[in-house]
Amino acid sequence: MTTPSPEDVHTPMLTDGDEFRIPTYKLLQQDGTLYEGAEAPHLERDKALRMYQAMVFTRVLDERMLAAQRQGRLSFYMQCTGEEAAVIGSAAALDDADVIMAQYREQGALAYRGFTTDEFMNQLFGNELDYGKGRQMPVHYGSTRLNYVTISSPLATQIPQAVGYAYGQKLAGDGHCTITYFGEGAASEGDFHAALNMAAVHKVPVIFLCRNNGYAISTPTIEQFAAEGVAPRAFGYRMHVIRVDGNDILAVYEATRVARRMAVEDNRPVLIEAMTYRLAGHSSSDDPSSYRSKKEEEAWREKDPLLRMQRWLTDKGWWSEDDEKRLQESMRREVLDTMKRAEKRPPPPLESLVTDVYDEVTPALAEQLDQLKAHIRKYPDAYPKSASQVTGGD
Amino acid sequence: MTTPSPEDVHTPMLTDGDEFRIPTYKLLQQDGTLYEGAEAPHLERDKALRMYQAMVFTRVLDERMLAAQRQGRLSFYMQCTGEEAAVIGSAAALDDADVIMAQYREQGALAYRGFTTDEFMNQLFGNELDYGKGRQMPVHYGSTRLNYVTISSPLATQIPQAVGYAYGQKLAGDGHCTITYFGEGAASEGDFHAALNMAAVHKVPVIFLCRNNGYAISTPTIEQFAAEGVAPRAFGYRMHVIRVDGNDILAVYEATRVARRMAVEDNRPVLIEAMTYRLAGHSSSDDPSSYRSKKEEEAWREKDPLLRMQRWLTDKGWWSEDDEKRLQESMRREVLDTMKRAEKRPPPPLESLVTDVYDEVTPALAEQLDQLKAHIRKYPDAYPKSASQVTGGD
Amino acid sequence: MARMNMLQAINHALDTAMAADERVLCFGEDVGVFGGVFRATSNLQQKYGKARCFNTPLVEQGIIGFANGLAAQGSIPVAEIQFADYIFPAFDQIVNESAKYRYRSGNLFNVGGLTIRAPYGGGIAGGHYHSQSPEAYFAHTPGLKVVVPRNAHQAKGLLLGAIRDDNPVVFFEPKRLYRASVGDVPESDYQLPLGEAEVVKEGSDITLVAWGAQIEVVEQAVEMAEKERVSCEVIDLRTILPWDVETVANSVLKTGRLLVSHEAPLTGGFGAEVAATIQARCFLYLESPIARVTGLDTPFPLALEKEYMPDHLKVYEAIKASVEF
Amino acid sequence: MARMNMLQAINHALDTAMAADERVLCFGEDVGVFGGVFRATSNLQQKYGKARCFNTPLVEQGIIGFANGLAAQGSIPVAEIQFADYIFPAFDQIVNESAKYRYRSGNLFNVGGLTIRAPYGGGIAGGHYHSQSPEAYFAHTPGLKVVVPRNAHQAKGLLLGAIRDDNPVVFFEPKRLYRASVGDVPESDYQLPLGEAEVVKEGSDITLVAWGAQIEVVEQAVEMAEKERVSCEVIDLRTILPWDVETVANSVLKTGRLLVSHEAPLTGGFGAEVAATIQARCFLYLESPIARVTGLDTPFPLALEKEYMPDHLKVYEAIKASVEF
Ligand SMILES: Cc1ncc(C[n+]2csc(CCOP(=O)(O)OP(=O)(O)O)c2C)c(N)n1
Ligand SMILES: Cc1ncc(C[n+]2csc(CCOP(=O)(O)OP(=O)(O)O)c2C)c(N)n1
Ligand SMILES: [Mg+2]
Ligand SMILES: [Mg+2]
Repeated sequence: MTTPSPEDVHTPMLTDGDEFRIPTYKLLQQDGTLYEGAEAPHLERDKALRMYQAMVFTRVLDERMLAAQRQGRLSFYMQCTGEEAAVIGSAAALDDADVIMAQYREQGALAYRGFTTDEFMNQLFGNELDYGKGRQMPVHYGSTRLNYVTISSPLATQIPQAVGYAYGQKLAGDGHCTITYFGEGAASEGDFHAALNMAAVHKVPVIFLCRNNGYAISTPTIEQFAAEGVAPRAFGYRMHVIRVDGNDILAVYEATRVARRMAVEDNRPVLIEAMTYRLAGHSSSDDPSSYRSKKEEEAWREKDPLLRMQRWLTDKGWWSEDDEKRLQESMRREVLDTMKRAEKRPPPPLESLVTDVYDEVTPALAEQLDQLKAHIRKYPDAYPKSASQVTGGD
Repeated sequence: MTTPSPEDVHTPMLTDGDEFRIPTYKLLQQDGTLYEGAEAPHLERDKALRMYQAMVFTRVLDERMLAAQRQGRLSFYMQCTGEEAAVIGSAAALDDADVIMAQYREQGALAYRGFTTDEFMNQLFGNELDYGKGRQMPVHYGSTRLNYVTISSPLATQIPQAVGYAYGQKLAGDGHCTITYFGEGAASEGDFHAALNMAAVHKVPVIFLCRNNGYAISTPTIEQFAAEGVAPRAFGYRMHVIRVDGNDILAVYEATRVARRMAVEDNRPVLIEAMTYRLAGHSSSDDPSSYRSKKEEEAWREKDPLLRMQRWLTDKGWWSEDDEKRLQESMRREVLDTMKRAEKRPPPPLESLVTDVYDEVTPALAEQLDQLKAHIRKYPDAYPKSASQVTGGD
Repeated sequence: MARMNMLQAINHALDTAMAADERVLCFGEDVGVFGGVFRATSNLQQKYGKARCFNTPLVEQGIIGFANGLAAQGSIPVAEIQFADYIFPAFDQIVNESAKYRYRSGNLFNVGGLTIRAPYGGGIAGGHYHSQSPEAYFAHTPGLKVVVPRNAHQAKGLLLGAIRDDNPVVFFEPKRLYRASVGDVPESDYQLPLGEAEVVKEGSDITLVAWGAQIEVVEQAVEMAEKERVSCEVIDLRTILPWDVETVANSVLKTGRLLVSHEAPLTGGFGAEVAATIQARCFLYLESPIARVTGLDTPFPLALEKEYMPDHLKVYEAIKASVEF
Repeated sequence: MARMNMLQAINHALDTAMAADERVLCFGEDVGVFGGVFRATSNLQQKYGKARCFNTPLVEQGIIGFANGLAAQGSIPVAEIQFADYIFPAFDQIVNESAKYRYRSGNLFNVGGLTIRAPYGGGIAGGHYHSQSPEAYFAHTPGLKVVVPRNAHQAKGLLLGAIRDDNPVVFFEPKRLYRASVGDVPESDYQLPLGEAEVVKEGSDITLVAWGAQIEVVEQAVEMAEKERVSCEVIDLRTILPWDVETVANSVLKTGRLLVSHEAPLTGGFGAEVAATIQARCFLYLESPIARVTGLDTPFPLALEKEYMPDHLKVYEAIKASVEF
């Protein structure tokens, strides 16, 4: 509220803001060299490799799990493919104790933080070790250890929640912030508007990271909004915004680093729009060929964020073809071995049907469980997953 | 989508849009003369007087009805006081066949269109002639004849509805548009965001008129949003926007006229932000003294939109003190006389409890009504409003 | 007649409605070129143009707000909500607006033309957020009609009935049956009445009430029960609101026993309303307590979905318990 | 002890909770300086500062989304929705998020600290949109608790109980009683248990179940009935979800008769659940059909509100019909 009111005008001048277009922040070119005049952010070798390894892991995981889904071993999967830089570059710019509230396509952030292959697989197969106790579909990860709030399918609900979480962090004064990820489609929900407005009014240390990947399932951005992207919405809330090349991990990292500083030091929320592309189908159930062209996909495949970072690392002498081969192979093997273990594990126990509805199982739920057990005892063959748990009586 | 992409940048530059402040369009000064360089819109004398008379009527109605509420004759009331120019100036710039979807504080628009004093009073007293059949609180007017959709209390719900209505008008090709009014508070609702986005994407002939009157009940704009107003939100949707002095009926009229042309001729939705002030309490239940200063109110009382237009009319030789006196008196008398008639009228018939739930009364509702009648017949004294309707049996 | 699955029947109904009346519009997330994630709106954009069949931005409250306005204007919107689990952001527009538009305006304005379609229910390994059965939320809302078809033939006739009914209708489609339910469906334009239950099978010992995909489950249970000479009457409610009390009550007066089954959780499910009404209407004729076989009082699970569901075995056991009471 | 009306008792509860635990925050539309349109949060901002008691922008879905996040973080948010009629824009955040946070995450995360307060109910000439009783919508949602106090003393004790309960609670306040219900309220910190009904009055001929403002109505009817020597047992459910089946069932086993009364429309109201459960539990003991005395199956009216309401005369007539059955 510092700048003075602009001059009054006496002729009606309408504007749609087109004069005020928001540029895209870019550092790294596809060949792995920096743009002229661009300066790489300070990144230690170890950190850079940690980021890159998370990218590769995410890519490998996606490839293997899609294949597993195609083989009928997994019911459903969603790939991060093409968006690894946006997700991992931003996660890497945070403190690991900052909280992440993601949409569903951000497994890269989780991989970066150190979610183990076992943890991934247990969720994907909803087995007895799944933290979520097999209640949600695959890719609905969560981890308290890694400050990654469990994914929820209803879109955009996590955005105002991130504002509330960050408000709590501000009151606690622990110097942490919350980042929330969402797609450009989800940004159409009312919850998005509520969240940005509340964050700006209440001066909350939150970062809104929009993955503008061109599509919401089949709906292209041109049918999602009339503006060029999501970024100009920040003006409506007098919120700072930066648009960044989402396939450029250095630019995403640096933009998020700057945003985090504003959020944590000044309690100023920031919107980041990462321009990227969903290279895969929306999910394993989707075939994009009916709504977009191979040519368009190809053009974006040329902008592969992994390759771009790999080249930069190679240029720096931090990475070699050999390293790449070894990494890919070991990750592939690990994913496959872990998958085999995870899919063989039994499902969560029958009790898990009624726990966690409330902090304690209510008498009514205990009774419903008892009836269910008695029923399964009568028809053990009909409930192969849980029959063994109830036979022998209890 | 015509302007080229702006240049890429290689240093992180965050912006909150403060560079792009939206000026306020003004024509008429408080003394009734035009700003230097300002040009009055073309307005015939008759039309100008119709506008002014609607302003006076609205003011008189508000004063009388608030008094009636204080006397306990009316349960509830909401005043338009201070915002007459915003509401009537915009309504006057429309075709009378354009559709109005208002919030609740826009009785001026209805008065301008020719809602009769009887029609006002029948609604306010919820009597048997109330079109709404006494189902809603006072000020929830509606009129098919005047293309004024019945007011609904839940805030902002009418905004996306206006977009749908206007989309239907566009398909019908009848050259009409819809205007929707709402407060700067209501603009925080998710429905606002949905509406603006859908209107822009689907190129709908709709005008969004935000009455930024400084408060949502007790909440000042500074706790409602961090931006200067609602106008910059239009940029998020690449929608045209104009901010206008809401106490300046000529500027509001002209802004709306221009907006209407864009809407109807080019199917381009427009957002208008009318900067004004709610001079009265939020409603008859509210006492603003606990959340704002008399001084602030006084400053705005100085900007009275009625006086401003009156002076302009007088300058033009279209209005005199005498005219004013006569008009005020006759309107006052009419309001009082009509009120007396309306408050004596019986309430809507008992049947109206169950009609209009569906297009036809369902068997279950018919049965519930029969039971109710039988019950009232047993205890006629307990239901004085409807006892006479059921005695004598049926 | 043609063999159709339920999706084809729904697509056929939409096509029929759009061909017959140009005021009919179909829209929602991904319903345009793509034809919806389940393909219920396939080819409609190609056939009727982008103005009448289109994608919306991803905002359910906007979709229904927009649809309400269109209906008020006189158009006949058929809005799709991609999954019933995602109808809640539009709850205010449906419950406070659609349902009350006519009443609050004294019938000056109404949104009678509105139909909201949404796939609902479990059985597709959809877990927590692709399995809910929210019909009871809407059934507590006077002004709405709530309709659920049980097979392809019913789906086409009821959907056409809903689109042409002059009241806002929430039309829940049992997505488990989208491809699984195949049957003969007239290619002609036909409507089935709203507000009327259908006695799917007559019987004398017990009345079984259900709707949507649950009818099939109940029928499986009935097959088992009839082998043990329990004669079952099966009623498909079809319209949940306003529901056909007479048909159910008459049946229970005859059989003396009632079982209601739905996938939604027990507490506050629509089975409660059926039980409450029928115990009052048929008090002296009831030979055993009215039974409810439903989902558990938990959110919807995934790994243990089979255990959660009110399957035919649970229904069968409840039939036995009722007749042996 | 002090004489307090219900608003003062609620204000006292909030004050007590905020004083005892600095993680407790109060916010919502106009709750800051103004203290809320009913003044339930009066002086809390002045006392605890703007960071802990504040106005929010006008967006219910944001208020509850924000509150969910705060609760997940470990704060104890008490969010106000200005009128229960305006809770529906937040329905998705409540039903899909608050209610399922713990379950879906396997208890990694929860929003147990959340309390949502909202004034509900009729009798204040509020018409269509300032009178609704939406408790049944929430009572069909496993994971939520739904609480309604009947007087000032209960309001303070139950609200403190709700705030400290480790589950999301929707707390509906009968606004008709805000100033009308005056009673002795301890100034100390006390809690009343959630999930437990209270037998407000013992009797032997019929059990009457209600909650909130309807208890007073039922008591008036009981007074009339007892003059005719009908001995009535009155139960205040207090917690609608999860509700206390045992207390009600035990009472009905004793009296053989049950009447449930609420302001919300009949169809799908929570009375249906009570009736459905109790007819099953007490089948052999019921001497007459379970009666429901409720609002009509219409949106809420204004001019004819008196006629619409389930008043003491209607309850009294239903008592008579039940005992004379
Ligand atoms: C409230 C809600 N509505 C609809 C859906 C169904 N749905 C799941 S993902 C999706 C598209 C999301 O697109 P976007 O936000 O751009 O994310 P992306 O998939 O591109 O990463 C839709 C419509 C949902 N999950 N939640
Ligand atoms: C959805 C909803 N939430 C809350 C309310 C209660 N309420 C009525 S008017 C109002 C303030 C509206 O402020 P604004 O939109 O600025 O309009 P103004 O009264 O200033 O004209 C509020 C909170 C409501 N009617 N609907
Ligand atoms: Mg996307
Ligand atoms: Mg305002």
